[in-house]
Amino acid sequence: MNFDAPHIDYAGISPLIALTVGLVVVLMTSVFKPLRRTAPALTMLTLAATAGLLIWRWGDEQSLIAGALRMDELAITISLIAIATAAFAVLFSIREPAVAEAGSGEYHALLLGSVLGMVMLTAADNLVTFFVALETLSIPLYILCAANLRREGSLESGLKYLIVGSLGSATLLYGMAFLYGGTGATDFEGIARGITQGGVLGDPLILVGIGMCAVGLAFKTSIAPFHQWTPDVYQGAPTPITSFMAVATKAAAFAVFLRFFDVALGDQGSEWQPALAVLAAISIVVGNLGAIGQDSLKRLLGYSGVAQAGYMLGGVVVASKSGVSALVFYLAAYLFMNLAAFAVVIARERETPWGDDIRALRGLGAERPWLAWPLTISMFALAGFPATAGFIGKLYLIEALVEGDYTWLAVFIAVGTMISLVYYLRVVAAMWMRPDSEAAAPGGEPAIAGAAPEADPIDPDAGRRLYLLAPAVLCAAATVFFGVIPQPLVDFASHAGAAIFG
Amino acid sequence: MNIEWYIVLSSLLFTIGAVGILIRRSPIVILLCLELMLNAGNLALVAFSREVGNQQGQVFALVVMVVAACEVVVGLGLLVAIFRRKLPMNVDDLRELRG
Amino acid sequence: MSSTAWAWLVLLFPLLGSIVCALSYRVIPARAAGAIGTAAVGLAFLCGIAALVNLLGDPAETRHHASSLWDYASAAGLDIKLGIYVDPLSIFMVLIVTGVSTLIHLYSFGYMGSDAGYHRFFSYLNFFVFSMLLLVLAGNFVLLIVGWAFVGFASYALISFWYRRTTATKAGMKAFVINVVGDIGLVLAAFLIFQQLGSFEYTQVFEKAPEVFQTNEWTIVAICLLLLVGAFAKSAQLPLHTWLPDAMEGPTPVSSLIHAATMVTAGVYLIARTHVLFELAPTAADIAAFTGLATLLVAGTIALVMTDLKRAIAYSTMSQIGYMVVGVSIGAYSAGMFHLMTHAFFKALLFMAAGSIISAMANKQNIDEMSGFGKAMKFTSIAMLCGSLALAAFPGTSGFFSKDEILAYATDRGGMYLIFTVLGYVGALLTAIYTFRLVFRVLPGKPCKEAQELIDTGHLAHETPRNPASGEEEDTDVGFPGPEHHIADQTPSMKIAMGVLSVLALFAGFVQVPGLDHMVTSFLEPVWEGSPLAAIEPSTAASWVGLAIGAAISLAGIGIAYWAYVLRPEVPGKLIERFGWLHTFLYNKWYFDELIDVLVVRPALAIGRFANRTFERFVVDGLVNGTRETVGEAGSVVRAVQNGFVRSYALLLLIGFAGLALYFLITSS
Amino acid sequence: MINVLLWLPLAFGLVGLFLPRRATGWWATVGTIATLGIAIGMVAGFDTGNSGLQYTTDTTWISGLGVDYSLGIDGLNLFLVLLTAVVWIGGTAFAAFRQQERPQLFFFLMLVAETATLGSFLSQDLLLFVLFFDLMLVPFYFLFGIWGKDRRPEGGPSAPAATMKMIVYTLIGSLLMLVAAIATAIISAKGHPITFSIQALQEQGLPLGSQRWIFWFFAAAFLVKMPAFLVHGWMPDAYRAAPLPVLAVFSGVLAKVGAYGFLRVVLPLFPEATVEFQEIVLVIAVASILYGSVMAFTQTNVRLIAGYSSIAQLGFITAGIFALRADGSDGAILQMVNHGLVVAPIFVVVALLVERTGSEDIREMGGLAFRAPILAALFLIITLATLAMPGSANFIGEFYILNGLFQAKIVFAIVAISGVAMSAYYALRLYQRTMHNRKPDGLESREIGFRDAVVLAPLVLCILGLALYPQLILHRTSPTVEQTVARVTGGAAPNATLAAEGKGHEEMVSER
Repeated sequence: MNFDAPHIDYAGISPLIALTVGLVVVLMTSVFKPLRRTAPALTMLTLAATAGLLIWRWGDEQSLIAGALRMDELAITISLIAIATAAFAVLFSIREPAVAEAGSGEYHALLLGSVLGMVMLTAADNLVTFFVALETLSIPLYILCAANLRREGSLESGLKYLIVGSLGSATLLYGMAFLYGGTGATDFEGIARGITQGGVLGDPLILVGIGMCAVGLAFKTSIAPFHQWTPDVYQGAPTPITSFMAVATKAAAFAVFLRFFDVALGDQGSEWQPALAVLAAISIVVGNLGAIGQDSLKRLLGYSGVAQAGYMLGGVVVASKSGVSALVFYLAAYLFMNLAAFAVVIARERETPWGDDIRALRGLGAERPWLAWPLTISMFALAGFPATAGFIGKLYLIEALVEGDYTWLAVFIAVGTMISLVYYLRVVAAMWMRPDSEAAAPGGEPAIAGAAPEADPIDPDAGRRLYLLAPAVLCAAATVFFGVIPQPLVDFASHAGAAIFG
Repeated sequence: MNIEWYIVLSSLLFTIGAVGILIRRSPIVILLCLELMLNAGNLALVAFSREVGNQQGQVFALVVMVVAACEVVVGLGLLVAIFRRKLPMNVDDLRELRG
Repeated sequence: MSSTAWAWLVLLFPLLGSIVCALSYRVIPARAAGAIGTAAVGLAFLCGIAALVNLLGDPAETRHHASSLWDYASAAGLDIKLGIYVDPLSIFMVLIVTGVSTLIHLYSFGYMGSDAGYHRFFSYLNFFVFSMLLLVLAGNFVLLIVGWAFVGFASYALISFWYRRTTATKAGMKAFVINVVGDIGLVLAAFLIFQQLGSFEYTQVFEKAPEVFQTNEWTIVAICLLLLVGAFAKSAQLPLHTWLPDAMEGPTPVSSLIHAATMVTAGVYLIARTHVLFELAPTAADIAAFTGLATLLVAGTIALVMTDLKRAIAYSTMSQIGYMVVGVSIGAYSAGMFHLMTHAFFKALLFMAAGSIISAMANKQNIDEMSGFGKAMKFTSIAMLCGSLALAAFPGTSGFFSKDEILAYATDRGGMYLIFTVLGYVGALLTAIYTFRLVFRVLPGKPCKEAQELIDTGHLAHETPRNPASGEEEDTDVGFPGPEHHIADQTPSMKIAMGVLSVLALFAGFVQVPGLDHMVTSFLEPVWEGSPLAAIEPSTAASWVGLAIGAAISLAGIGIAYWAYVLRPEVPGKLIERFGWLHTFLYNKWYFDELIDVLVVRPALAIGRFANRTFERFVVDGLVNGTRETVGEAGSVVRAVQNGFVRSYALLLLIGFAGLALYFLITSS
Repeated sequence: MINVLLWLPLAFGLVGLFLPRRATGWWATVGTIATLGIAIGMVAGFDTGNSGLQYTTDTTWISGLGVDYSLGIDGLNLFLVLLTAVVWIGGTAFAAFRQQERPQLFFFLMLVAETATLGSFLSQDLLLFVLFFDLMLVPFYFLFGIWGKDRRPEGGPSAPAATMKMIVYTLIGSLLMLVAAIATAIISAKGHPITFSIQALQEQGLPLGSQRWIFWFFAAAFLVKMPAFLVHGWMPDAYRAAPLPVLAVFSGVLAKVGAYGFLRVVLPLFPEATVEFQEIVLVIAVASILYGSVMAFTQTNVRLIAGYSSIAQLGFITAGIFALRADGSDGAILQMVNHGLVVAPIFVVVALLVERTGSEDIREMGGLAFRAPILAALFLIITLATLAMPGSANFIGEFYILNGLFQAKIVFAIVAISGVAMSAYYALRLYQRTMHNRKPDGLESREIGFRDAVVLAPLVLCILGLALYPQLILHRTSPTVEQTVARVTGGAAPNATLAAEGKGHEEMVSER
């Protein structure tokens, strides 16, 4: 049988290549002692290069390697978001005990590996690449979560993530198999074709397949009821990794979510839209309820992540240009809001014996306004207060939802936001206002989760170090800036929308 | 021979794997079950590729095997680390993170 | 200058006086403030006369002018100007008000001499005069309401003038709230008038009313009844009268000016002013008349047993206003206004005398403790006598002519209205009795302790002042009752004021003697032009018959009083034993306060308590806390599901998948 | 011009952040005065009799979403803007005279609040309105929470808890309002490019079906903000927690934004729904009047007396608006200004009383007038204005409101008017119990200080001025109001005979 190798457009996949090379180089540094310290710098370099290449590829969208990948604006925008997150994660990782544990080279290499998976995932246009990319994304994260070997929580979170995650991927794979069986194709266009010919109604195989794929994706984007790993893993993992997962994983997973449902299953909207809408509603409710009364900030942010994922899923549900744009905009805003928060959490985690417990924030407003304001802003933004990117994001999403006749979901978002105020404002209150009765006076044993007895040394002025302060302030500033002048971000997002819905 | 049988078998495997994860406490066994589920997927893929008549399924299956291998490696690595920390080899005792 | 211009000046002076007295606090000496206040009102009086002269200059049929300064609140079809309306009626009132006020200011100038709140007092008093003048000069219903409420406030401020007296502040509150009820009546009336006639201006309203309404149509009746609510609240007619006796908590000049001479007669003025409407609603008019009648009898009976000097006089005021209300309601407009005038004179005088005596008693007001002031305070006694004679309608005195004119009219109108004549005379008998009861209790006989001291040393009694109502010791911080007292016999300014009024009380009646002259009637004539009722004119003969009966009754009453309180002083005690139940019933003022307390006050407070203790806590907060708890509960459920068992996570994941798959399969097939 | 007005306070606030502690208060006061200057300038330059928008500015803000940055002034908001400027001076100056912890932050937040409030009055773009409406809460969240009074000693909530209650409660409304606003724009766009401009939406119109639910989403936001009966649950705690200078501006101005929202948004955009739900809203309004009054004369905490009284007052205002007659709405606007002008000084006075008596309970006050006659006099004037004494502008406001209500829905008017009597009682009660009666032993009364007098006197002068010439407001307001109302009642000119019978009017309205 004759075999013709597919034409490979190296310019197209240059970002992937850059990442791969960088990954290898960074890994090598751990071999040669003198180079150990260069790992973070090299990582940043790689990320910068990739970002540059991605921006270079901006505009000429095309499918690469026989339709395995599709480097369009959607892919590029979301990849950029993921890379930015990674860059911040690298900054956060400086002086992170977990790095020492795992070895700087390995740690950063794994980080890059995960990024590689994400970039691939955003561009995945084929079940195979989809699956491979997803695993490339996840497997390094399993390790990174457990990176802080000295801490039980870290290991536990790693194992939990591994088990549930693999279960998720297994389900996804099985679903893919069914889809393939039902349509005889693995590339999205092919699947779309196959379904439209066969008609989705007839074939339970395809339906179950869709269901399973939905589960797999919902799992990665931590949509309830597939969210339960989120709080545990967020809390257990080293905080820089948590911040990375919180934003980047979500972004990448949503990218493929969009591609898979809006492209491959676009014509069957009426079939799956209600289902996803219900999922969105559930996770809005569950996420917001779960976050109430959490003392661990990372856990709180985890639950809030679930709720936010619910909001974002709305963008997928409506399957429209404005839906995609809204989602991408929200992801970008989410990047700023969340990372500002995490930067402060990390700082306090290293400064106080309280770890990521909310008590670590007491009196921050009076003593350390430069830490307090970013966290305050990010909390208000996450709660969707005006004059923050969060407000515009919600506005954008709700507008898309109402346009798509999903007003009831919009109302759900509103209701969810109300509930969310309870815990977001509790954080703000802890920083600015006299301690309330339930957050009793300092004393008592340090929080278990954040810093266990065997935990990391305290660095009293971590919060003054530029690599934490700058990101915090920068992200907060961006949050406000894009809340007041959102136009640039809106344009950025609308490109992504155009990529899928011409 | 008819495709249905393959599907039935693979779904059996999948179910066994899933049930295994639900009822067994030992992380190692759970890893095995995960493998089982992935292989269920593989079986389905290969079977379908025969039925559909293109090779994509088989290629997919090969890829999956690699991925599965990676997963197991990571999993076992974690178990070793846990063992080193003298933590219980029982997923039910790993519930410091909850609530 | 036109009469309206003068009228504006009439308004201006008291207002200025009030402001100056208020601001000059701590700047100019007290006496100066008093002088300014008195002068301001005096000027107002002069301007009033000027306006009168101007008005008389016009031909009778054009003796009404409207004038307005600026658009007060005109939008959306409501057209409310800051306008006044000058006609004989308003000028008549202006003259009475300013005239009596001037004298009372003069009196207060002396009486309040030692009070720390001197500036405040005169500022309030001037403000009252301004308000009262605004009320009578107002050119539309809105401005009328403004003046109406202003006098209400002034009365409140002066009743609770000695504001450390809890009884005084309570009384003030009572007066104010009841008067607000009256205001509401007026406001609603105004709305209804606007709805029907589309204007608030007197001129237009009175013009259009006859065209728009047929007689006794429900709207016009409603309007009149609402107006009556206002009138009765202000003029202390049943059942809105309970504030007036309590209002005696205020300084005596206040009682004399506001709660006898001027403000309380505003209701009478209102009915006269809107007689056009009332003639279209005879039902309402009759209701008014009968209420007046009831009031005059009820008040008369109560006055018989009151032992508090001022309160007794207050009840007699109520009863006299009853006469006026009857008068203006049955159509004896001029007679009613005439009685209003004479009453202003002799009642103001009586209060002044009472104030003088109370000062001598070191603020004790109980007549049981008084006696023998006839010797002690000659001038005061004479004044009191003049006032009493007039009040008791002693032949020849002012009260004699004015009261009987009303009754004569009633007789002449005949039919049902004879009731008013008959019961009116009964009331007259009561009046004579209770008036001279006071006289005979206070003036003759063996001088009481205070009187004796006065005779011997010429000094007034000085004991620690106590609140006559509650008996608690007075807080002299706010000047009450001042370091020393002032009595007419020793204070020229008071003397002058009382002297003038005594003369008026005795002889003012001669301006209108049946058959001889009728100044008041002829002056007010133009106001009632075109009114059939005003046209009714009892014949001179009839009037004289009435006068004769009146004279007889008055003399009889005085006689009875003399017999009961001088010849046979034990009789009253006997009667009280004999008719104890009646006495208690009257002594408790027919239990009106208790009635209102049960019907209005308690329910309101009960509702308040319910709202506060129950509703707010369980419903309103329940709404909030309930939601909060539900959310909290749900949150703990979520956290409970998050139990840390990785296998349960896996289970939930698979369940979720099952659900999803099920959904797809169901919807598709 | 209008932009300066809007952003000037914020600018001053930002600068103030970097000034030394002592200077910030004065700086902030200067800022508010400057703002007032501009506002006065605008009132002076306002073209009376023109019912349309003036001083407009309109530029695209977010093109993709159809949101514009468009501001403008007309009869509806002209004097509310002025009120905001005036009241804020009072609050800021009063605070500046006193020691604050972290003054920079305090005054920064005060000025942010002013900008946000002005924004919600000025914005002519529905979404911009919603944005500012929510933004207003943020500074007050901090002001109440940080500088608030902790009530736990007396069994109440802590300041943060009370504040949280308020924020969540009020945001419930505003978030639903956000959804409703977007729905309005999209539904009425009918596929055309979306716009949030209130004028444009007005012309596009909305099907009654969607009007129904959108109306209630908006109503929820506004009623909670006022607050109205049954949704006032946040008020008592928040009012007891709030620092008094802040409470003065909060209760003086923010409550009005809700009522203003009805006039600016609900009546023009959802006319049919407005007519349909007129009675329901009136019931709520009248209930607020009665309930607020009853509560006001049973309370003993001076803050709460004022708080509940403003529930009653806002009830009047709402009733006036939903009389759906020009006179009612005219009165409503006048009354908004009046109430702002009386309630703000009341809280200033309350602050002074608390300083003198060390208590907030009227049972522990009394007899203050003797040593503080000037304070007493000022307070007396304020009290009389509060109880809508005829002759005060408040009376004219209520007179117009009730007249409108009387001609439109006579029954409601008669019930509502009983609130007037009650207001007389609770207002005088507050005055008497504090200023009059026996002075409790050991209570030290003293005259109002010069600085506080400087704060209080101008406000009282405003009250007196308006009392003499309410026409000042009515004259400029009525053209716009008549236009707005006419749009609801279908151009029926407001005059007396229009509602010869309350019932006839009802039918005439419900036809549309």
